Amino acid sequence: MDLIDFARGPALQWSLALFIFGIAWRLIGVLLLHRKVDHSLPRHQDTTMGGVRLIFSRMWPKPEFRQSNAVHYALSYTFHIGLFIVIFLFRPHMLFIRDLTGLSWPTLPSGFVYVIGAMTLATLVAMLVRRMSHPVLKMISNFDDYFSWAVTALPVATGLLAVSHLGARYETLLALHILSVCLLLVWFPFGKLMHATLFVISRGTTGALFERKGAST
Amino acid sequence: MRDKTVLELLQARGVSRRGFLKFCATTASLLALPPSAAAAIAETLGKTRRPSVIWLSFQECTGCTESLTRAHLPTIESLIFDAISLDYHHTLQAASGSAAEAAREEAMKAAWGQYVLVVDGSIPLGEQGYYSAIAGVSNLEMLKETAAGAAAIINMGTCAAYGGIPQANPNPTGAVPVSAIIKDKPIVNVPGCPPIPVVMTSVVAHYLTFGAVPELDHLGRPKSFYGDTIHDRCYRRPFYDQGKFATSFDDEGARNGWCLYQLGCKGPTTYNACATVKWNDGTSFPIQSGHGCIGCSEPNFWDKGSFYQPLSAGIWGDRQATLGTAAVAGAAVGAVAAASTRIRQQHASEEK
Amino acid sequence: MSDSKPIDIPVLALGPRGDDMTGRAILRQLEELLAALVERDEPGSIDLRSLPFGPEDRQLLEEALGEGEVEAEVESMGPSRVRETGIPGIWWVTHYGSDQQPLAELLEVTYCPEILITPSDAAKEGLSALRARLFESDHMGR
Amino acid sequence: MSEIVDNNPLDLTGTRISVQKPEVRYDVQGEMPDEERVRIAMRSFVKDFGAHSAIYMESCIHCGMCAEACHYYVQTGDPKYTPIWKLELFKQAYKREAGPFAFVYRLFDLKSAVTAQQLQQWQELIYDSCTMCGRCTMICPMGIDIAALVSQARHAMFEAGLVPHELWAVAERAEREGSPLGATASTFADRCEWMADEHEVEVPVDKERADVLVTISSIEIMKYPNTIADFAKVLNHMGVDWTFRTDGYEATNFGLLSGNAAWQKDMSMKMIKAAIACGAKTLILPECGHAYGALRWQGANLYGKPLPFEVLHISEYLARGIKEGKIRLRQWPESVTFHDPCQVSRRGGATAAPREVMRALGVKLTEMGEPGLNWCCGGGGGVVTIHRADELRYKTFELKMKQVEATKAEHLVSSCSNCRQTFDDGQAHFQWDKTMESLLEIVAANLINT
Repeated sequence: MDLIDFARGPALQWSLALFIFGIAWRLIGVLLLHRKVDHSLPRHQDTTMGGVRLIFSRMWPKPEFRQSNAVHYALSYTFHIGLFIVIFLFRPHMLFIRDLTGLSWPTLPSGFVYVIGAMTLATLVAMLVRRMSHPVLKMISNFDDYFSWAVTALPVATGLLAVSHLGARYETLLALHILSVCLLLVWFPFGKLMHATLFVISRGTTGALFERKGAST
Repeated sequence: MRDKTVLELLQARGVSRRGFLKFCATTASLLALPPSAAAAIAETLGKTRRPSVIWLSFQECTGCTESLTRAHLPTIESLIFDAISLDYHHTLQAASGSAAEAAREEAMKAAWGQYVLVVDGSIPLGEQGYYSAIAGVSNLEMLKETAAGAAAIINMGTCAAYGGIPQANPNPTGAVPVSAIIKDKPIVNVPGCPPIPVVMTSVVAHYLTFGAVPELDHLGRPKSFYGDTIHDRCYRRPFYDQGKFATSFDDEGARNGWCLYQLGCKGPTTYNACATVKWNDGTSFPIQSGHGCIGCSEPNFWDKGSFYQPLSAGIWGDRQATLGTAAVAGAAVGAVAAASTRIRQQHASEEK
Repeated sequence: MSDSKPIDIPVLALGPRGDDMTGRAILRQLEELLAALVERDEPGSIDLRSLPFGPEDRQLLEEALGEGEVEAEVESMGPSRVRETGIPGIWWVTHYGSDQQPLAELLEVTYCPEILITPSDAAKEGLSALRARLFESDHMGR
Repeated sequence: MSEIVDNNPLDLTGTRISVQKPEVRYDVQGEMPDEERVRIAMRSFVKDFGAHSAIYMESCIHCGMCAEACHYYVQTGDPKYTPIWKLELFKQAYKREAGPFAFVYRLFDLKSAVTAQQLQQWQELIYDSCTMCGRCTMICPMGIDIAALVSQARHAMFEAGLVPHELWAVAERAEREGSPLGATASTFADRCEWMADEHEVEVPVDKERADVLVTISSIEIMKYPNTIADFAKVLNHMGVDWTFRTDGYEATNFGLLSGNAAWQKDMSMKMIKAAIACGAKTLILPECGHAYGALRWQGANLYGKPLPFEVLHISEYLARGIKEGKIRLRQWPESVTFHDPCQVSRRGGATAAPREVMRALGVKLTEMGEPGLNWCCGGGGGVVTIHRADELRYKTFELKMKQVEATKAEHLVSSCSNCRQTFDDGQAHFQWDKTMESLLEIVAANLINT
C-alpha cells in the first residue's frame, strides 16, 4: 500500500472515527453534567429563540467593540471566510464531503480557490505572528493554541503545494495533504478547534440564560 | 545474421540511409533527447551487432501483445524490435511446442548475458507457482532461468511491472511482479493496461540503441514517457482550473468536453503519455473519448476504489459501522466521564 | 438504450494560449546557432516537439523566418518535408510517418540537411547500378 | 478570626463607606497548610460545576478579545487583567476534576501546577480587578459568561480563605450583624423614624401584613438615608399597602460578593422569610446592583422553589406605576445621561424600566453608547470596599468619566447606590463637577400630589 492509498483509506477512516469518537465524548461528557432547575420567574419565556439569536448575532461584532479589536476582527473574518471557501467551495473538497454525506452544492473555479487559499495561509501566518507578539495573546496562549494553529495551517499549506506541484510529486503531496487533514480530524475534538461545534452550544447557552433574564446579549 | 549490424539488417529490409536518419531524428524527439542525440543513435546503430530479445508471457491477457501489434504500419522501431531482434515470443512466433522452447534455449545460449528479456504478465507464487506454466515449466522457474542470462529486463504492462489485475484483491494466485523475484538485473517498467504501442517499442529501441536503461522514475518507469501526469498534460485541464466539471456522462458538461474529475478521472495521480502520444496512431485517448482516466499505469490501480469515485473521495472500508461504533463509543465514554464527575462532586459536597 | 442518441464530443476545447513567448525564445536560440555555424562551422538544431509550442509561436516563426529558395520532399519511411527558410542556413524539417502523422519537427541550422545529402554507400551502389545499365544498353544496342 | 473584625472599625464618614483602611492586612484567612488551601480551592471550584459552566470552560479559544472589553486592561494595558486569564488557575481544576477528559488527566497525573502563592497572587485578579460587570461576556465570540465564572472562582477563594481583608470583614459583619455597614435592625428602625419626622412622611415598619415589602441597601441607610423617605413618598403616593421589615430589610449580599455561598443564602433567606411572613405579593429591591442579581435571579434557587411573590427592582416598580397611572409626575426636562448599573441592566435585564421612567419625566436623554453596554463605574463586585484597589479603581473611573463627559449631559442619573458611592468617591478624588443622582430621588421630588 503506498502513501496515497494509506491516506485515502485507513488513515482517513480511522481519523474520522476518532474525530466522531472524540466529539461525542467531549460533548456528551459536558452536556450530561448536572443542570440546576432555575426557579426564578423568567422575564421572557422563549429562551430557545434567545439562544438561536445569539448564535447568529455574535457572528457580527458590536459597534461598541469594533474599533478596539479592528485588527483581530479583520484577520479572523478573512481567515474564517477564506477557510470556508477553501474547504467547502473547492470542487474536489465538495466531492469528498458528498462522498461522505451525499450532500452536494455548487463550487467556485479552482483557480480562484487557489488564490483564496494563499490568502488564507498568509492570514494564518499573520495571526501566528500576532499571537506570538501581542502581550495578551502571548500570555494566554498555550500548547493547544500553537498546535491547533499548526494542524489548521498544514492542510492549507500542503494543499497549496499539491496544486502547485512544489517540493514533491503530486500524489505524494496529495497524500501529505490528506494526512494533514487526518491529523486535524484527530486533534479537532481534543483541542480548541472544537470551538467549531462548541460555539453553537456555548453561545446558545448564554443566549438562552440571558434571554430568560432579558439581559444584554 | 547474428554478425550483422542493425543498420545492415535494416538496409536489407529496404530501409534507406535517409529513412534510417529520419528514424534516429524522430526517436530522439520521442525520447525527449536533444536533437544532437540523433547522430549518436545513428552512429551506435551503425556499429551495434543485432541484439537479441526474448519475450516471456506469464499470467497475462495478451492485451499488451495485442496493443503492440496494433501499431498500424510498420515503423523502424517495430522492425528493430520484432523483425530483427525478437528471438522468442510464443504468441507471435511461427514455431510451437518443443520447437518453440528449443528456440528460446538456443537464443539464450547464443547471447548469454547480452539479451534483453521482455516480460508481460505477473508471476503466480501460489501452489509452488503452478497456477501458470509453459511446457511444464512454472512461470517462476522460467523467469529465474531466463533472467539469469539477461542483460536487462523490460516489464511490459502493469502486470509484469506491478502485479496488475492478477494481483488485485484478493489475489487468488499469489501473483507478484517481476521485481519481487529478480533483484540483480536492471529492470525497466513500461506499465499500462496495456501500454501505448509506441512507448513499448521505443523503450526497447532505446535500450538496444544505447545499451543502457533510460532515466527512470521512482517506480522504475522511463521519465520520458511517464514524467508528467495525464492531468497536467490534459487538454481538458483548463476546465478543471475554471471549475467546469461534467457531473454525469450525458450532461451539458460532458457534451461540452469539461473536466471529468467528478466522474472519477484518475488523471491527476496517473503518470503516462496518453495525453500527448495518444492511442491508435494519435487518434485519441480515453479522456478525449469522454471517459476519465482509470490510472492503469499506476500500481494497484484496480484496488484504489471505484473508477467512478472522484479522486478526493476516501477509500472506505466498512465506513458506517466504524463511524457508528465510534459515535456510540464516544458517547459512552462521555457519559461515563460525566457520571464520574457527578459522583466526585457528590463526594466533595458531602465532605464539607 | 434504444433511444440513446449519439453525442458529439468536442475534442479540441483548448483555446489559444495567447502568447508567443516560446517563439521569441526560439528566435534567440536560432541566432546563436546560426552564429556558431558561420563562425565555427558547427551545425545545430532545435526540436520543436520538445517545447510548449502554440499556434502563436508558429505564426511568429513563420513570419520571422519567411520562405527560402529550396523546398524538397523526401520519400523514405513516409514523407519528410525539407525547406530552407528565408534565412539561409536555417531549414525547417518535418518528418511524417507512413500514416502521414507528423513524427518530428526540427529547425536545422546547417548548410545542407543530412537527409538531403546522398549517402556515399548509396552513391557507390548507384555507380554500379548505372554501369550495369550501360552494359545492358551496350549489349542491347548492338 | 474575630480579631480581624475587632481591628476593623467601620468608616462611615468618607465618600466611600467600608471598614477603615487596615494598618495590617489579613488577606489570608484561617490556618492550614498550603497544599490544603490549594486542594480546597480546586475542589470547591468544581464542586457544583454544572453543564453551563463546563461548556464555558471548554469553549475558550484564547482569542484575547475580552481584554479590550475590560476596563482594567484598557486603562493599564497590563495583560494580566485579561478577563479569561483571571480564571487560568481554575481551568486546571476544571480539567482535572470535572472536564470530560478529567480521568485522562488524573490517570496520567497531568497535575495542576497551581501553588498557594499563585492563588494568593490571583486574589487581586479575582477580587480587586473584577467587578463582574460582564462586558467581557458581551464581546466573547464564544459567548462565554466570564463574569459568572469569576463569581464561581470567588466561592473557591472564600473556602480556601483567600478573600481580601476588607471584603471578608464586611461580609463577616453582614452575616453576624445583619448588615455589612453597621445598619443593624435597630439602627434601621431609628433611621426610619428619623426620616419620617424629617420629611413628614409616613414610613411603615414591621407591619404584620402588607402587599409590598420594600428592602433597602445598607449604603442607603448609612450614607443616603433620604432614600427611606423617597421610598415612602413614592409608595404612599401610589396608595400601596407596603412596609419595611426589620427582620428582612438588608438587600445587599456580601455573601455573594465575597464568595460565601452559605452566607449568601442566609442573607437572601431573611428577605424571603420576611416577605412570606407579611404575605407580600411583591418585594421591591432598592437601587442596588448586585442585590438585584442576588434575589431576582438567584433567590428562588436558594429558596429551592419558585418564590411566592414577585421581585422587582425599584426602577421596574416605578415604570409599572407610571404605566398603570398610579404615579403622576411633573415634567423634569433636563439634559440627562443614564448610567446603567451592570447587575441591574446588562446582567439583570431591567434596562428598559429606567428609560420608561425618564420618558415620563420628560428628560432629554443622551445614551452612553448602546443601552446596557456602558462602562462599569469600577466599584461593583465589592471592589469599592477594598482599600488597596483604590488606585486601580480610580484609573478605571477615568474611563467612566470620559464616557459621561462625551454625552455633554448636565445630569448624571443612575439607580444603584453602590455605583453612587463609587461616583461620589471618584468625584471627590478627581474633583469632578458631576454628582450622580438617584432615579428614585428624582421621581420622589417630582410627584404631583393632589
